[in-house]
Amino acid sequence: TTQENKQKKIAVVISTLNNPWFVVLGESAAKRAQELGYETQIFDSQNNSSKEAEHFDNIIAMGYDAILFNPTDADGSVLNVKRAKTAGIPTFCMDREINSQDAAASQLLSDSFTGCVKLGEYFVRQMNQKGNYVEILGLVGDNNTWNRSNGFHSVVDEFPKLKMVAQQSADFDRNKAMDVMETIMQAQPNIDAVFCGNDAMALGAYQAILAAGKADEIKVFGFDGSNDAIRAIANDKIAATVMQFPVLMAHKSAEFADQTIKGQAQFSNKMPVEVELVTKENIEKYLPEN
Amino acid sequence: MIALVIMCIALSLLSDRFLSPENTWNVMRQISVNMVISVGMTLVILTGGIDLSVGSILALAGAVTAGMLKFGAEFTDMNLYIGFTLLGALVGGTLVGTFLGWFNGFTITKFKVPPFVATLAMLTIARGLTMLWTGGFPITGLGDNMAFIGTGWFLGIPMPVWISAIIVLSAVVLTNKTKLGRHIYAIGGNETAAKLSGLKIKKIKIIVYSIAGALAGIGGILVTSRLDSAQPNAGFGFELDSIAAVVIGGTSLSGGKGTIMGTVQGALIIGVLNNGLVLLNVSPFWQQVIKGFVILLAVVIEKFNSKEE
Amino acid sequence: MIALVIMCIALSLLSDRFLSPENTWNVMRQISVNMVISVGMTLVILTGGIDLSVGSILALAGAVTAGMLKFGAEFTDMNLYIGFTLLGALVGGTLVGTFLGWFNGFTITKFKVPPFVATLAMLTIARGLTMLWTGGFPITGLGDNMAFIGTGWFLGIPMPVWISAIIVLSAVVLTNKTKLGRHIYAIGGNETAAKLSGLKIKKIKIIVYSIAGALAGIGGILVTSRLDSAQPNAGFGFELDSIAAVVIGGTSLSGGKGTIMGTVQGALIIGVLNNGLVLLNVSPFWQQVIKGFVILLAVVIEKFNSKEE
Amino acid sequence: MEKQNNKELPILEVRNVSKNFSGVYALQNVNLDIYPGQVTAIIGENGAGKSTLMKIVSGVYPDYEGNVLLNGKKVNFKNPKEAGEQGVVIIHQELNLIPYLSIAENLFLGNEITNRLGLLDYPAMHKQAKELLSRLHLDIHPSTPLNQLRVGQQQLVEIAKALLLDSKVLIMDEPTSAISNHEVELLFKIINELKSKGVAIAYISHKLKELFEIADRYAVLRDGQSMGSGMMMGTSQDQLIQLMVGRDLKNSFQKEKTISANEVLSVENLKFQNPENKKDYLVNDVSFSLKKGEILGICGLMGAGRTEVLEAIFGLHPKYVSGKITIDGKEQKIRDVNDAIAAGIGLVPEDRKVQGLVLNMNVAKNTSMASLDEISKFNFINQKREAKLSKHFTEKLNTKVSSPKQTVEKLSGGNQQKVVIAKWLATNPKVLLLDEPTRGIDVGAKSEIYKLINELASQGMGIIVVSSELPEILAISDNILVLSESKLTAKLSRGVASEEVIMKAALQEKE
Ligand SMILES: Nc1ncnc2c1ncn2[C@@H]1O[C@H](COP(=O)(O)OP(=O)(O)OP(=O)(O)O)[C@@H](O)[C@H]1O
Ligand SMILES: Nc1ncnc2c1ncn2[C@@H]1O[C@H](COP(=O)(O)OP(=O)(O)OP(=O)(O)O)[C@@H](O)[C@H]1O
Ligand SMILES: [Mg+2]
Ligand SMILES: [Mg+2]
Repeated sequence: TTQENKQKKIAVVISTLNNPWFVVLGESAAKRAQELGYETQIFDSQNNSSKEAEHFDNIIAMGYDAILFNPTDADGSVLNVKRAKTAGIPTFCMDREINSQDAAASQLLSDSFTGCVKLGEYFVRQMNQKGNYVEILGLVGDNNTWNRSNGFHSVVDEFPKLKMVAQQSADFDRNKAMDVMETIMQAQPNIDAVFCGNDAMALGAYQAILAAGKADEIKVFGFDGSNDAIRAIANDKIAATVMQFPVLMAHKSAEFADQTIKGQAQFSNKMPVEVELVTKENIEKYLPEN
Repeated sequence: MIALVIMCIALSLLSDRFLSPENTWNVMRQISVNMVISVGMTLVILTGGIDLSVGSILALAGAVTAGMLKFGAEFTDMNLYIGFTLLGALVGGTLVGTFLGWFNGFTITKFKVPPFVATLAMLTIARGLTMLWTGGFPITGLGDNMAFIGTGWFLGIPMPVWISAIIVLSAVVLTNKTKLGRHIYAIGGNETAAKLSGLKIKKIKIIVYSIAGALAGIGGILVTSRLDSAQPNAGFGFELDSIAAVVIGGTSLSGGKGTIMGTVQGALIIGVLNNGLVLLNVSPFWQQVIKGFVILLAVVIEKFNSKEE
Repeated sequence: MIALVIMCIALSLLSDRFLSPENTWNVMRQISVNMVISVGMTLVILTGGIDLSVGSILALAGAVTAGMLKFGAEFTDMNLYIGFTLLGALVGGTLVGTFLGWFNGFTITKFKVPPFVATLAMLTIARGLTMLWTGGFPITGLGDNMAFIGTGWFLGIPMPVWISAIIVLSAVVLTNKTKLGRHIYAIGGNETAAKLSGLKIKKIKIIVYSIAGALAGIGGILVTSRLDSAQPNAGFGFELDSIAAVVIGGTSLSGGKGTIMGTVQGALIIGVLNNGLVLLNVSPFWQQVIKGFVILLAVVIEKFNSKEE
Repeated sequence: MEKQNNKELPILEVRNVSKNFSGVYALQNVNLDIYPGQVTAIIGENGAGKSTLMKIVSGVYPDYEGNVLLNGKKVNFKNPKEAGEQGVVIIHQELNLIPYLSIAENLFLGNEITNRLGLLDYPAMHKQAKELLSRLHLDIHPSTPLNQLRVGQQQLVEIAKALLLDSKVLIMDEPTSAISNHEVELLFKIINELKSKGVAIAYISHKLKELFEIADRYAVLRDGQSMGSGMMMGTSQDQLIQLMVGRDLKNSFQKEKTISANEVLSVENLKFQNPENKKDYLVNDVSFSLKKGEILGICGLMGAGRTEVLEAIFGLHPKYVSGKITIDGKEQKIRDVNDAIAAGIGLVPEDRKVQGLVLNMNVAKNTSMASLDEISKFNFINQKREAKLSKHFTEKLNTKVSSPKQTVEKLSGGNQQKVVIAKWLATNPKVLLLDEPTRGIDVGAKSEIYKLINELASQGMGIIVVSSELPEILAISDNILVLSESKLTAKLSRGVASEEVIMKAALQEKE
């Protein structure tokens, strides 16, 4: 069978390689597929649905056997997956879902909304249900931004004494988050916490808070579970993040693809992968040493 | 021309897939959006201007089209109306593009704002309007009729290729065979002289920016239709791709010199290159490095070649 | 000037925080990177060129600096060496920027590639190299000495402000008082006449692009130091911000006309605007729309004002 | 018949016209009459307001005070097109053509011929264009891009463009500034044809000799005011000059004999290969020598290769040039402009705006451009020395500038030319090459430039002057070279040279 597999190819399509989290996702998927004996290629959609559509066209023309797919958009990517399916190529979604029940062979999803619900609950507890906070959004045209924001607000908005004093966007970018946070702190002298749509922004915001000498006053909350953020939690720099499991999702998806190609598929179509809240309390579990 | 030919030969030697019919249609379809936008960009650059707002206008026009389709569909259940609704939405999207293009031309000619600044402002404005219109969420599920525009085939040729080909041909006729076309070259070549020859500089510029806006609008419809979804951040960075196609195609950024067919070649060079790097399974990081060098090389080859003539 | 003043007055009426010393330092610090890059961009544009690669060069230089620091730190535990390592890393990052800028100048003058294409190719190349160097991951934890450059204070003024101020002043002297500066204006004003007067066009252009590269490198060091982390996607889109500062500052894209102080104003307008919109907690959707219109307005006001004189 | 009747009534009348540019009056209460079937010469010094007046008449400047009457009726053209439609057509002083469009497209710009589909009818336009060009003896296909033509040819196209329109009033603003005698004669033939058809012509030129040949009437402007008008017949050159400049000008280019025996420049077997056609030579085996204090004139028809001789010596085309150049007895390898400057050569180029000046820079900066090394230390420019340098030369050359900080854009042509000359004098050259140094310059400034050339020669500089104006060359040169079709066809000394001898040599290779 190894002989057969040698000629088979798996494509890994990632929404963007401009963010380390997705680099991990893509590279883990490719690595696992290689271990299983496939030729692989990584495609970078550069956060652009049209680019992604081009990749699918190319992949179909090049006759790949399966696609490990991290979509740019739940709706905008559906047609791509359907086209691949028509061409007989199964698609396995990783981390982000597509809004279609049957188009993809499987969807291993990291549920941003639920993750942020958990984070929101922790946030409320940490804040003792009161105080002023700031929200820093990711790209406003990205639906992950809103999934996270909505999950967070679904909890936090229940508590009237928790007041959002500013809501600004920093495009998932560390540098922009720092600038934005610096400025918000000028307008709002009393801030108790900041919730950021990803870890890069959380670390940028922390950098601004640190420079303003308010590291002890303002709690920072992120999302993603990046290495930098884990270390920052261990060092008491940020309060919490939500761990998604890119490696797990990538490996599982690659294995599903392998099973499907070999005609022995045994998995359900859509599966959420638990996301976990990472805080000071359970940080030990996530530190690289362990 | 020669650079493109060399590239194609090299790629067909390196990959037997490259010249396959599927892949050829692929490349053609992939560059169609950039082609449509770049036709407008060529006209703008020929007048000595520049348009940075095409990507944002594309996004807004796509979102408006999608919004109208969904909105329109709420009014009617009858099949009869659906066709009308589609047409209305397409016209609506294109008109939005045209209007924003017109606004670019207006600020540039009326208030003498440099085109770079005026269209940079529009880049921001149109993106913001797209976000406001969509609330940051994609507009999805636009129906098969809409999808046909971007994904259908007609007489064995993909629809987007038809559309871009028709636009390219019209633009070739426009630039070579019509008064407006000659006037565009004249303005870019020597604005003072053009004015002294009685040309209506302002009017012509406004028309050109409106055309560029309209074509960005059509590009938006194509993108939306292909994805069956209007993405709020669609078209991000398209302005650079488009200007690149124009400039690689030999059009001078200072205006007055260049051709639509040059731009077609420029768009093809970029498209073939993107396609080839993927076909050859070059890793994404290396792709960028190689892409840069190949573009440099292509331009140098063209330079030397055109000098020989 | 007048547009900037109006903006500041309006903002100080709308927000009592705006004119506070902290916020003032904030704005100054936030624009420092754009300022540093835009000084180089001004020189390039004065010669009639353009540099699209500054953002990518910034990223690569930052990554190289960070990489050297971490790599260097592995060699030594002694405090003595750390200082040396830092200096080495800073020089290394700046040299990388200078080299890439030199390469821009080289392709532009030697192979006559249009600046737009040459630096667009470099935009892609340098970004690819950054990805390759970092593997797509940030390089973090660079130590307090490094952090001081971007976040420290000296004599009551933030370090980045010192650095950008020194660079701006040097550039003012360069453009007004030196031969090189004069030659830059002459080339942009009339390249033929400059050539016929014996100016070494190629050499001067190469120097200018190298300076732009070096400054982008310094910008990269600043960004990296401020974040205590080199991000592979740092500097994305900075070229547009920087060109915008130059053009809003009144420098003509066709070269030969403009000043460093104009660019400083342009960068201030953009910086103050960004700051003001966040201070007023304008919704991110509306921010872009408002930003676009304010920039248009600012340029129109400046136009009218300078006409009056 | 009607034309005959109108002959004594002006077709175009300018009544008390004034025009100011941001507060400064360029014209004040100017009056002018243009008669059908006659050529009216508009004369005046640089900056007198001639072009401004013509631009008002032809609709370029719609805002002015006073009245313009066409056929006795008041008109106020909003743009050149409207003026053209009513028969008032202008050939502009500055070339107003589009570099990348073809000759035909330039000719028909704004008046394109279209077919039934509304598309451009190229065959028809080319046919008309060809007829027109052949009238001007310009044997170039109408589809040739304009930027492949030389300045002189472009000027002919500009003339053709005006002839294309059915004009009643034709304004020619220095139509002959870039063309040589041969083409001027052609133009005069055409003007005479137009005259006989009853077209009224306003003709501006700084070449007074021309005016006596072609003009019937004159009108003089000085400092934006009408100084008088009348019939050419019976008016002398001195009277006109008196009206223009308000004083007498002595034709003082009587050269003192100061040529030394020492050779400053020798050129042997100079060849300049055509970059576009390796078998063709733009300069074919030219040899000559120049002594200290000598003024050497170079004549030839348009396209004879005069400019190329100067450019080849100045190191502008090192890849295509061969030959031996010796300065002060030392052979020089001149590979670029810097080598030429170092060897002591300066070149005042043909087109001062395109090649000579950075227009948006000020007088001082343009003056010091080629000699910055001398006034800088460690790369820093000594601005005091720069100001002194510029002051020295504005005084020496009598350049009219309001201050050294004035941008050269705003100077009159003659003063601009003086700035270019000053730039080269500042490098202390041993040999100064001047290409058409008096193009478009008024009589006053011209005689000052001649005086200057003389002075420089008498100080020991070797000077080469290329000019299309034979009287000028004859008056100032010690020796004259004649080029024809890239070859040297005559070396004449002052005593022998005359217009006839030169023209014969200039046409030699053609026959
Ligand atoms: N657009 C303008 N703006 C400001 N001043 C102008 C403008 N055009 C001309 N002038 C000024 O008006 C005066 C008349 O200029 P004009 O060009 O009419 O002179 P001219 O007689 O044609 O000179 P020449 O013989 O050099 O062509 C000059 O002082 C000139 O500097
Ligand atoms: N850039 C060029 N490339 C190729 N050929 C040229 C170029 N410029 C001029 N020529 C050719 O060289 C010859 C000499 O032209 P040029 O105009 O320099 O002569 P000239 O005697 O100086 O005439 P002018 O009176 O216009 O100054 C002509 O045959 C012309 O066609
Ligand atoms: Mg004039
Ligand atoms: Mg010549």
